[in-house]
Amino acid sequence: MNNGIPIEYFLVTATLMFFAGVYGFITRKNLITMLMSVELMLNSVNINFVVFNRYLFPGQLEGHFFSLFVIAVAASEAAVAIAIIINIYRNFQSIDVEKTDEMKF
Amino acid sequence: MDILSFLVIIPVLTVLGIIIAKDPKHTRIISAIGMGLQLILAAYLVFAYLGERNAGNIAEMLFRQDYMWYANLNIHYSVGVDGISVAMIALTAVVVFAGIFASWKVDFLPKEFFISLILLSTGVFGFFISLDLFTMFLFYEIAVIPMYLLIGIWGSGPKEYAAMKLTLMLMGGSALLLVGILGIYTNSAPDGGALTFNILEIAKVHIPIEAQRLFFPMTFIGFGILGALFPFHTWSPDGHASAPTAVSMLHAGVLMKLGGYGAFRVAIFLLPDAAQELSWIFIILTSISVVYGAFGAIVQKDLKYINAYSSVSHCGLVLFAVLMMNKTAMDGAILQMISHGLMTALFFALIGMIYGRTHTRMINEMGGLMKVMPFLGVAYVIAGLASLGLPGLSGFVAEMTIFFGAFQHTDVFHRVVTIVAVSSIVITAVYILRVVGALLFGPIKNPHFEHLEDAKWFEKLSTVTLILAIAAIGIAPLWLSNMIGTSLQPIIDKLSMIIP
Amino acid sequence: MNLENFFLMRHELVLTIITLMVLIADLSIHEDKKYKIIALATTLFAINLIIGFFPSLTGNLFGNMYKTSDLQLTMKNILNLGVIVILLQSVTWLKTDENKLKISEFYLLVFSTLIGMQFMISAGSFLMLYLGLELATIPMAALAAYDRFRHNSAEAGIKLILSAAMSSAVLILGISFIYGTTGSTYFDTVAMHYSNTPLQTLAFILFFSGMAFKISLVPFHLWTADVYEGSPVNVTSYLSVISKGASAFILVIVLFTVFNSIAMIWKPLMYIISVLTMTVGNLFAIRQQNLKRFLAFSSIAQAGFILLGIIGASEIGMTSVVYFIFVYIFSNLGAFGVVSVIYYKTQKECIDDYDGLYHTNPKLSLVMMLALFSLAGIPPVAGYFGKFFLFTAAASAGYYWLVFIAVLNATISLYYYLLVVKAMFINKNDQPIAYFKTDVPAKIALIICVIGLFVIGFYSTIYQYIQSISFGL
Amino acid sequence: MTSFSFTVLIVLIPLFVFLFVGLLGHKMKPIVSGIIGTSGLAIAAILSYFTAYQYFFNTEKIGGAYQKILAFNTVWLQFTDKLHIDMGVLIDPISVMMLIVITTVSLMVHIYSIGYMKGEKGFARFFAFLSLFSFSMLGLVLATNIFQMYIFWELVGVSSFLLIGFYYTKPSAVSASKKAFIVTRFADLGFLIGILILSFNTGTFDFISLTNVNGAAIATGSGIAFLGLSTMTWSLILVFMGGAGKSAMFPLHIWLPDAMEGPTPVSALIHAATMVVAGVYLVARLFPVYAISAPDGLMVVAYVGSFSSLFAAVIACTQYDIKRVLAYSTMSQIGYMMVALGVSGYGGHEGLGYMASMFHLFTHAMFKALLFLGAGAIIHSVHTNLMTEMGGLRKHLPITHITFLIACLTIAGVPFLSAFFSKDEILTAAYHSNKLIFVVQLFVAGLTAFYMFRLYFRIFWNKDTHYHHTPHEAPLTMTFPLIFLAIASIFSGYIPFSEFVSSDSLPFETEIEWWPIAIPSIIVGLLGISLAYILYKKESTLPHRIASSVKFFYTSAFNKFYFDEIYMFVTKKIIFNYISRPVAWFDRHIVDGFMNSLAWITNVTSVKIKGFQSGQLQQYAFVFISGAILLGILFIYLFSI
Repeated sequence: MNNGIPIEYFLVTATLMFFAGVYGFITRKNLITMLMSVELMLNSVNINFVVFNRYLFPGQLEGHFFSLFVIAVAASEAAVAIAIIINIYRNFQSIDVEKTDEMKF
Repeated sequence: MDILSFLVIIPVLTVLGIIIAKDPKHTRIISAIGMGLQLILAAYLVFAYLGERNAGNIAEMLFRQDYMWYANLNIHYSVGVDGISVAMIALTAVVVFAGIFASWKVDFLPKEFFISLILLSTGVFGFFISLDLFTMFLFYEIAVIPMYLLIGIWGSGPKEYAAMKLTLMLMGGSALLLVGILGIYTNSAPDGGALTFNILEIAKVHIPIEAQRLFFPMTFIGFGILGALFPFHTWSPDGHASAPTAVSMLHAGVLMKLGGYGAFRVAIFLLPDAAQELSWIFIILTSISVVYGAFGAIVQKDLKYINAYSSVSHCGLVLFAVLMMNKTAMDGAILQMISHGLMTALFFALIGMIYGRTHTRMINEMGGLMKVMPFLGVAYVIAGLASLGLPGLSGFVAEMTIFFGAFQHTDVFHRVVTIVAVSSIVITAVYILRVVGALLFGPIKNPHFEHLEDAKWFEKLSTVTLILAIAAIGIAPLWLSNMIGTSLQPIIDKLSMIIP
Repeated sequence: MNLENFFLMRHELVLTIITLMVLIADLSIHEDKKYKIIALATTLFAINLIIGFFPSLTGNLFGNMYKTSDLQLTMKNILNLGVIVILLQSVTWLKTDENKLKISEFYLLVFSTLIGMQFMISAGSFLMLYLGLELATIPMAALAAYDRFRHNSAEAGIKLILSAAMSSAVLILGISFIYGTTGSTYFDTVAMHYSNTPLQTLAFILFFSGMAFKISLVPFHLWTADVYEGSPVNVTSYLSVISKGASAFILVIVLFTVFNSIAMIWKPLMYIISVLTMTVGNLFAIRQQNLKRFLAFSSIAQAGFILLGIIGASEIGMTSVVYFIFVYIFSNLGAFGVVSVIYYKTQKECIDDYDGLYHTNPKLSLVMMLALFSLAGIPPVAGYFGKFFLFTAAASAGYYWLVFIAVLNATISLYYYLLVVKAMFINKNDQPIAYFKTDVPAKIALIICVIGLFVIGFYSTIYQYIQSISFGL
Repeated sequence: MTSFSFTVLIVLIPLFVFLFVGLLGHKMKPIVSGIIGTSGLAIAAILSYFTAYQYFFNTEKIGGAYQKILAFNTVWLQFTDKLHIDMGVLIDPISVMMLIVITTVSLMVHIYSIGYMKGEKGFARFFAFLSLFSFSMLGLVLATNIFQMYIFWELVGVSSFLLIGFYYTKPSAVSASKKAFIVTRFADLGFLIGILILSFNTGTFDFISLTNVNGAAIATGSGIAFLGLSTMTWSLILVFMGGAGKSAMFPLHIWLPDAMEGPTPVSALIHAATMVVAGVYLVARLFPVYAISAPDGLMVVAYVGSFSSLFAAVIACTQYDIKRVLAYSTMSQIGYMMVALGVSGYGGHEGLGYMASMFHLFTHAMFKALLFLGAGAIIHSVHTNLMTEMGGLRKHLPITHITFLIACLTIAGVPFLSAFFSKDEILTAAYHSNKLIFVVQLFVAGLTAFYMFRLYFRIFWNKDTHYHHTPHEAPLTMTFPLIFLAIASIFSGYIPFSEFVSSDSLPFETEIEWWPIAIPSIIVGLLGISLAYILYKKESTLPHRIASSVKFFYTSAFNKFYFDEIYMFVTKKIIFNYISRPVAWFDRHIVDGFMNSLAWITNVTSVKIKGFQSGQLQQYAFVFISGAILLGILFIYLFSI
């Protein structure tokens, strides 16, 4: 049932995605973009789960379920995050992450 | 009935009484009554103890009480006393009693003052009756902490700095101590069986030498810091200088003794091999602090600093004697603890009283006080003479016992350090006479001092209590030294067992 | 499976029901009567607390996805205790005008996070763990941002949600590798197949970082201070006590049950992390002026101490951890309680503002002092026992030098706790915080804390009960 | 064998008097306390006379030797099972002899003081201190063991300290008392260490077993040698150091002249008759040990004594303060006693020196007390210590004059007065063992005669100074002691001393060797007197010219050979500035500084690292990720297979 694409390809892609996400999270100044980067990371993990399930443990569904849950959680996370970002915008008149450093040291 | 636990219960009850007390007057009276009871109880304990011994009870510890507390860690509330603890308890009771009266006129937050003071004494009493390292350490910390507030709130001079320094250094000491105790605990059953905190049971087993090598220094230094061991003594001058009278009395008189007491009850008694092996290092340190403290005291100008340094010297002598590890010297160590406790308490009480009148502690600003306040003057002279070891007062007995005990060692090293330590008696004489001369004798320097009034009744009470105790020990030391000596036997046996 | 099996998850069920009831009540109650919800919710939760103490059977649900044992039950009860105290403390705050429309949100959010934690605690698989974790985290962000019109609050919210999201990404990355290498997310199955192959080590480290984030261990702690400072006081106390406690607990469980086969990896890890955490936490705490921030760092340092118990890896170790958390809840809540009371009366939360507090509000100062002493581990309050047992655990595993470092850190921490005591008792102040009467609920909360501080220490049965239900490696 | 347990009272009565007067003195009328003190002492005196009578005449001797009787003994403090301090009363010839000396002189001084101290404030205190001193001194001489002796030794030191500093508002008095105490304390350090070594080697403190000639203690004479001397010798030399301190032997003598700041009766009692001879008594006590197991030690004693006597005599010739002159003469006379002990051997006629020194101690106590009390009477009437402000007093103070003259003649060694005999014995002993010392002592005898009569003439003859209020004879309370002591110092020489006191307590015969001992000494004495007569009988400038002719020598002698300065230098400069100050500084800045620096470092680091908490979310994330990755790499590297 293997359609020829070796597992490594998926894993490499996932890893690239993950670190792309990390990179974005660390460098982009826009809070929304940062949120998107997090989504990227989460999705890369989803790929991991699905691929592991599909390739290594075809007999079961745990990986698939896990990825479903992750997607759901990610959605709710996004909802709350965006709400807060709006709140940030109200307070700071900007959604630049570097503006939000009133508390430090 | 459990007489020992009363030593802890009474102070606690006193504290509760003070909390519900209405005005300062009641506060004072309640604390006086409470500590008076404590004193009576302590006296009773002494006689009860001697009675038991004469009745031929040769148990190592008397009046044992043992309640399981934390079963799974084998922590007990376990109390019991031998002659040494009895002596220390008596000392504490006397000093605290005197301290209450010395601080009779505390007007700023008196309630809190007496509460903290008595809490402190609670810790001390608990420490002396504990046979379980856990409770011992518990009481130890209880005794140390109120010191911070006492100095910080009621102190004088750079009190915040002094209080913080004192607390942190002592806590640093207890850090070492805690590790030491845990080390002893975890090695308390080398050949299987339940680990225990109980001193007597640990004393039965033989802790592996490697462990001892690690934990003896920790434990000894941990207690040594409290006992003002060079070079960890620097909390003591600042602390004493800033502390209010009663606190200096308790601290120098009693709290520093926890160091000496613990040093041999825990460090040497439980870790004898390492003690034998490493004692030389600490003997050097202590003999340094004996001479060093005395020299340091010569040039001080502040009365309290002078005393603090002399305390360093005298307490150094205590640890020195403890490390000599033979019966006579240790006997002397205990005697020295008691005598130093009494006389330094007397000193600080007098300094407090004098300061309360002259509002200065600088000896070069005073003079001729003997004329205006003869009672305090005479008392001060007596304290001084006790401190420089005049026969007939307690200091002499203690020091002589130490010297002769230390000299029983036949090797050159011990002999030499002994002679070094002996030489301190001259230096002591120098600074004591310097103070007495500058403070009491000569013409009155400051016209304002012309009409200061002499001691009040409560001051006299506090002073006389201490003087009587000092003289009593000085004149008839035999019963005390025997009481201590017999109780030292187990320790000596344990030490002699492992002498290579 | 039949229905009464569901009673195994009694805590969660009851809590869910309560949450729904509050929700309905919120819908049904008229706007200017909202404050009634306070009474309602608190009462309901009190009931829940009591129910929690009823004896209950233990076992597994959903094919070991959900496990519960006496240990888990105890932990849940401990958390409930903490939460009720927090609810009592937050009454004053909720009564203020700007909150009068969103009172019920507070309860909804708190309860839902609590549900999350309770699921997390009794998780039997990484999936459940992850879900519980998220459920405990996401509403928390909303709580942190609760004060809509305070910059800090919003900032706290965003910092929390984003870093939490990222950390959980790392966490599940770890989980995905765990799954990939063992073929399961169930604890017991994973435990069977786990060893220290490179990938599994990496997976473990990633997973651990995710958890460490929640417990705010160095170097994953940086969000803590800002979020604690920004959030409303009671939320901060909730964050610092309940969620931290829950995460620490599950970490112990996971380490002892799932990763027991790679103890030789996580023990040195704990060693390093705990030394880092204690030291860094203390060093930062020394300089703080804002009490919330101050307590934030102190709680970081405390987390370092918790690891000492974990590294003990014995029955005593786990016992000490749970016990310490229990003690820590009361100590910290005592401190935070005083802070919140004073903050909502006078809007002051700096140490300097506390100068001479004792002369105007002696009782509050005493509570504060006891709480701080307990945090510092000074007898006779319970904190001393908690620390001592943690040290005992580490020492009996032979980590003497770790203990030594820890005790030194305790000394440093004593220093800054004493700074607060000094401010309250010693420092002079020409206009100290004026005397005021504390509201009854807050008062009750503080009294509970103080009682707790004394009872837990001297009443050894608690400790022994915990030991009877806990286990070692 | 009669029981001597009552002798305990001799010691205890003064103690009780001290406590009574000391605690209640300020309540009662001054004179009352005076009378209490005096009568107390009187009883003690009577008891000690009775003791002497009992001991010498009613106690049978064993083998003709006086026995050492342990009248009373109890353990006071137990060191080891071997070493224990006892408190007790030891009766033997010398202790009885000392009892008589002390109680007699002390009684005289008490009586004298009632008159002398009249109207002084602190009258009661004075008598309290006197009783304290008597108590300590009696305890000292009756000590059964060397440690009890040390204990009372210290007590004596303190009471002397208190009495010297009696006028405590006078700075000079205070510093003098301080000096006296510290110097003797320093000496006692030697004493103590001596005891440490001695007791460790012999395993006992007890005099009886220590001095038992064929006992174990003396047998342990040769210990490990150090600098060529046996430990026994060292310990004895150290013990002697203590004695030298109390007895103001060179170089520990400097406190004695200053001690004259005390009231004159005190000088008479403590610094002439009793306390200062404690050193001699100590050596005498341990004499068998010295003589048999440490002759080198005895040598040291002899030379120190001899040099001190010469040294002091020279200085005495140049002083103007009459009390200081007497002080130096005391030092010199004690030097004689030390010499006597030093040159003596043990047993039979060898022990002549021993007997002689005790003899001289006895006579010296009498006439020196007399001299001081006389001086006191003079000062009392003319209110000055300086002989330059005196002169022609013989008209005003007849009794004082006569008694003083007698005393001077006695000390000058004029035949058939007491000191003639005792000094003669000493010289004999010296002559037979060490010629050099003999010559020195002979010369000193001359000097003594000279400076004493210089004193005498300057006071009673010389120029007729007129005093702003004419001096008048002292009251009876003061003159009676003078007369009594005068008689004593005339006749005490006729006691057959060798019958009673001897090194091995076996009586032996002594006769005066007219040639080459007595005649020369008489001649030298007369020379001294006549020289003084020439120079000082009439007011003349001759002394000045002589003085200026030997200017350097004179000034240095006048300045006591600059010894005080040297001591000041050592104490003030060396100890105070070069030890104590550095120590204090070190303590504050190095030791304490280190402790503080720890706190400082902590704070600094906490400031330095605050940048990590930058408030930048992304930096947090970066730290997080890198932390995770680093840990991952580290642990994979370390622990993975």
